[in-house]
Amino acid sequence: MKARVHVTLKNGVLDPQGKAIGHSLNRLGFPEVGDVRQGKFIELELAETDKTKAKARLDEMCKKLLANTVIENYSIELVG
Amino acid sequence: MKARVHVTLKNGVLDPQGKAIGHSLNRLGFPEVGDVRQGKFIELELAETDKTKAKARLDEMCKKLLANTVIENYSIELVG
Amino acid sequence: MKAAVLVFPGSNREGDVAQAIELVTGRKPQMVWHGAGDFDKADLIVLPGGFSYGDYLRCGAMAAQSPVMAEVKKRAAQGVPVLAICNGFQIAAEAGLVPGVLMRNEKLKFVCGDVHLKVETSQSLFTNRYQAGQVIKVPVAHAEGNYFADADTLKRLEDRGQIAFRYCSADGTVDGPLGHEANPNGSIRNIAGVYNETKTVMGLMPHPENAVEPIFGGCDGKALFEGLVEALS
Amino acid sequence: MTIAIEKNPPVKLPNEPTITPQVVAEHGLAPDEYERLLKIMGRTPTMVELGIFSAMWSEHCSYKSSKVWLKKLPTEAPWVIQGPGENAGVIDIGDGQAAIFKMESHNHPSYIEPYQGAATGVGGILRDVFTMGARPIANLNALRFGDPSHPKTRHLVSGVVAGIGGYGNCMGIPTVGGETNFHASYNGNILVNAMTVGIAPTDKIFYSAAAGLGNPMVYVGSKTGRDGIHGATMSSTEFNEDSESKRPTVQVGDPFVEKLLLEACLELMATDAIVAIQDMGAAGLTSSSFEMAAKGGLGLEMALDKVPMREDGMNPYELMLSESQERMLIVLKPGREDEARKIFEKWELDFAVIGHLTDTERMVLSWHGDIVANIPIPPLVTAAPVYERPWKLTDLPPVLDAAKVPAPKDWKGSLLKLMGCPDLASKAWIWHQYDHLIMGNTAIRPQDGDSALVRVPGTHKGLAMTSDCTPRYVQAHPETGGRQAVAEAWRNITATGAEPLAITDNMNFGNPQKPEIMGQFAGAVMGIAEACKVLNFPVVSGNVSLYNETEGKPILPTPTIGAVGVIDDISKAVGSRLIQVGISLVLIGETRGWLGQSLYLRELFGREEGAPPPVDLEVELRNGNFVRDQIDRGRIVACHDLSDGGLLVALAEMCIAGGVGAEVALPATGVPSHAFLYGEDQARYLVASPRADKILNTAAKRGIPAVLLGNTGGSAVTVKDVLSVPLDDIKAVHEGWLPAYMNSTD
Ligand SMILES: Nc1ncnc2c1ncn2[C@@H]1O[C@H](COP(=O)(O)OP(=O)(O)O)[C@@H](O)[C@H]1O
Ligand SMILES: [Mg+2]
Repeated sequence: MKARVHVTLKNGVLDPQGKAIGHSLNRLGFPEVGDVRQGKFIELELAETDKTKAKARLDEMCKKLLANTVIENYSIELVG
Repeated sequence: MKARVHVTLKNGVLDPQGKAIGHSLNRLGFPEVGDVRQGKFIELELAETDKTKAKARLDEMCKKLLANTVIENYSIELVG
Repeated sequence: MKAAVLVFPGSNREGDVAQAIELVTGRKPQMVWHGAGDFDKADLIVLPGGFSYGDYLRCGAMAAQSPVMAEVKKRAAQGVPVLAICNGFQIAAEAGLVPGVLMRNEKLKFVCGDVHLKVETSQSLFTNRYQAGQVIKVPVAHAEGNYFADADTLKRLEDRGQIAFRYCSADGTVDGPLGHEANPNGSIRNIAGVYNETKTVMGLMPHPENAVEPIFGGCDGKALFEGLVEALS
Repeated sequence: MTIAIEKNPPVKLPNEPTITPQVVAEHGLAPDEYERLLKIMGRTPTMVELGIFSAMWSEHCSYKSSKVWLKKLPTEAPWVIQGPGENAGVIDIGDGQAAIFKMESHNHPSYIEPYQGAATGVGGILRDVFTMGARPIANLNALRFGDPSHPKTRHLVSGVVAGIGGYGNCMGIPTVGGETNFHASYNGNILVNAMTVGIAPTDKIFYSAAAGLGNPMVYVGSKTGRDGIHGATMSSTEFNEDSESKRPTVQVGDPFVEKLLLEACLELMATDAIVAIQDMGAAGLTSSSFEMAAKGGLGLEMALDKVPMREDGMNPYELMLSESQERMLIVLKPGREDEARKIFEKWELDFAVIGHLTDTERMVLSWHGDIVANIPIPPLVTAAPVYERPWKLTDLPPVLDAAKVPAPKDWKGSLLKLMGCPDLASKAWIWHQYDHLIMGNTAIRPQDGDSALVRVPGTHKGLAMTSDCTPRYVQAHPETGGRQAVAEAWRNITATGAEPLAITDNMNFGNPQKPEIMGQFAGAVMGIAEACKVLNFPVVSGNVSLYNETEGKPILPTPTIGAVGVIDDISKAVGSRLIQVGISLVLIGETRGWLGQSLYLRELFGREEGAPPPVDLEVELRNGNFVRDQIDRGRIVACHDLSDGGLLVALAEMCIAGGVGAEVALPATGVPSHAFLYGEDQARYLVASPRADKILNTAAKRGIPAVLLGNTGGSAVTVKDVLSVPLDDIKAVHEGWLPAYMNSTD
């Protein structure tokens, strides 16, 4: 099946990228843009049919590699 | 309101990051992982209440800065 | 040759290229701040290396939108030569001045060190002091130099001789295992630099400006600037 | 002086917890230290005041355990413009130019979050240097990791290296050197010591002492968030509801903003608007504001609500203790605010006037008009606790008789084993991730010489820089180890032909409350002090990192020495690569075959024992000055000091670096071959020369031990009757280990 993982910075953790993107958008004529945060979006193909097993494995992957849990949160979503 | 933008690489565009993540996952003991693609996930605060207006503006932002439409697709989502 | 070096927030190799230009022309180039809508007439425009806007979002994406780039595009269209190095190459690609994109290095790491380049043609403002097929040694220093373009674009580039440099091994071998080993970032077809259609804009990842003095990395990059002086003065 | 209090007693903040012994303890203040605080304040402190005392009296800010010892370090020489006590040390390098440099540790943060910890370490040391008006021209980094087989090590190496590169590369400052060791004692406490060297005109150096009654205090740079506020103290101070967003967070660096801050500061420094300037480092706004006021003997009033804030609902306690990065405090001349503001706004940085200088010698902090803290500055600074902690010196271990150490059964294998061991293996995998060439001034790159050599922009001068320490020597005998660290740094500078000028030290040790640890510290300081005195190599800046222990297991004592030297004509400098065939190899210095604490002993026999090699500083001086003089006369084309692994390792390093082999023969001495080839006797250099005869003659005249070993040539390292190993085999193990290690998963 397919899985989608969102990795985002925890609240309060400085996001230099988001900040710079926000500034640029303001400068480029989008004054309505306020706070911007950038995260990662990872799509994976899984040779696994059991949803619960898949979720558990993905959770492991996030902890081991996909997310840096000291400063990032992650969320897992299974699609078909 | 809040908006979420997903920026992903077009099919056929190679994705070094996704590839590397896939390999590491395989090596880290996740053989079930197949193709991996990494994209960006951008959350924006907007001082705009009208949904249609907001969507249009976001579309502009994506074309102008957030995505490189030569290699990337984008999708926009409004939350609250 | 009157040169203008653009400076964006986060540019950091503008001094290196200014140093190289002064070495060969005997005169300092004009440094142009990104906010400028306009700047003095120049025979050569340089987009220098660095981390404009921190390389955030996509390398070069934000700089490509700065006011001064509109002017650069206008002048490039009029035929004013543009030399786009490293982050400058990324900016030029984002601005559509040269074809293709620069993606994250294959090994995902920043890579700094000398590489060998094969000069594809001597028929350009930038390479007239080199021989076609000549191998030169210059440094690279980047994390996103992995050149990519779709098949049609690549074919067009090859057909029209728009490829400026390719990574190669010291003996000039481009393809094969060595050729790939010599490729620091995974660029498709070992491409290190490309031209626009008129060959008046060149984008390249390596740093000829850091190879212009004997004890500081050799002199193989100097001919590029000398060639420009010859062509533009 | 206390009137200010009566006039306006500080108010408590909404839901401010009462100060209980537990809250005090959580702020790391000992009961007697709290008593001291009460005497100074004459009343119970507010939370903000308690937080300030706890920060200012922390080991990190007050140096309370190390002060008494650091006083013993020599800090003066005719060329020293500014010794320890400012943001960085300043030395005169001639032609109206000064070199400004310092080394600083970011050990714990790098263990918690390797990328950001290391990155912000680099950001911090860069600010220390450009705060003084210098443009940074080079970075170095001294790294110590745990055993490669420890599960965390690989992850820490890759994160730390990426973080150092990520910050330095973006700033556009070349990272030109450093050192990297592995040892199990660092398993739970890695060391990340970062060094920056900058250049400024001697007449345009900026200091931190505030001056000028009424002068505006200005905040510039990034906004303040909740970065790095000490966890324990925070949890005890939930002013607001306990939502995740209110928790302190890991400091995250923004090198892009720091680059803008660097340019903006240098632009403002080109005017004469600045009275004093200080970066916000550890303990952020607290330590920077107190230091500036204290040094100037003045008082300071700050309206904390004027501080640019990144988060909603921040309070004065957080604002004073936040360690958000890329921030500076500046005292401006009156009326220059607008001029300064324009510059920082051009660079898209925050700029805010947050206070002004007073004559009360008190720190008065307000929050929307209410006073929230009112502290007398001199007593907080002068009455800060200073401890002469009990210390027990380490006895010199028995000298190991070289004859009792077996010769290798397999000579070739022994050399390959050493050249491929984690401490000696090439660190190219690391420094290729660092931009070591930007600015176009790097004359000697990593691995091409004992020191990095960087041209002083716009001149023909070169600055040689290196970082050195041999922790296993310091562990065995701290005094000898301290002496050796300084001597090796001095030697590494000398080996390029440069004149060693001064050092910065980064003292990494365990828990100072243990007498034997404090004894290591004391011993190391004595050794360093003595070496500095004899070599006329003063300490101009430094940093102390204590409590590097896990489960009571301390790190090897690691006093890292960062050194800087100058060579007037950079074209005369030499590296250590052998590129010329058919020239002579001469060994300078006496070889007794010292195997105690040698890498040979550790790597081939797993023994870390014996006394470390003795360091005769007079001999170091004599031999080093001779070598430098010969380089200056153009008689030496390549030079390498002998350190880890001794003669054979040095020879092998020189050969593979230049791609030219060598054939040498052992001179007739009583020393066993393995002791001669692997012994780590100090004060030695291996030099390559087309005019060996001249070198040997001069050496003989001056009574310098010098012996002709053989010639360069061929494609192998050959020692007559002992071994012959192809360069390719050596290269394979030397360059192969780190990449292979980093690319494997178990
Ligand atoms: N972390 C690092 N960053 C940059 N360069 C490094 C690092 N670690 C080691 N090096 C380089 O590798 C080479 C060998 O280091 P080292 O064995 O400490 O040299 P030496 O023994 O002469 O002091 C030196 O040029 C040093 O600068
Ligand atoms: Mg060393």
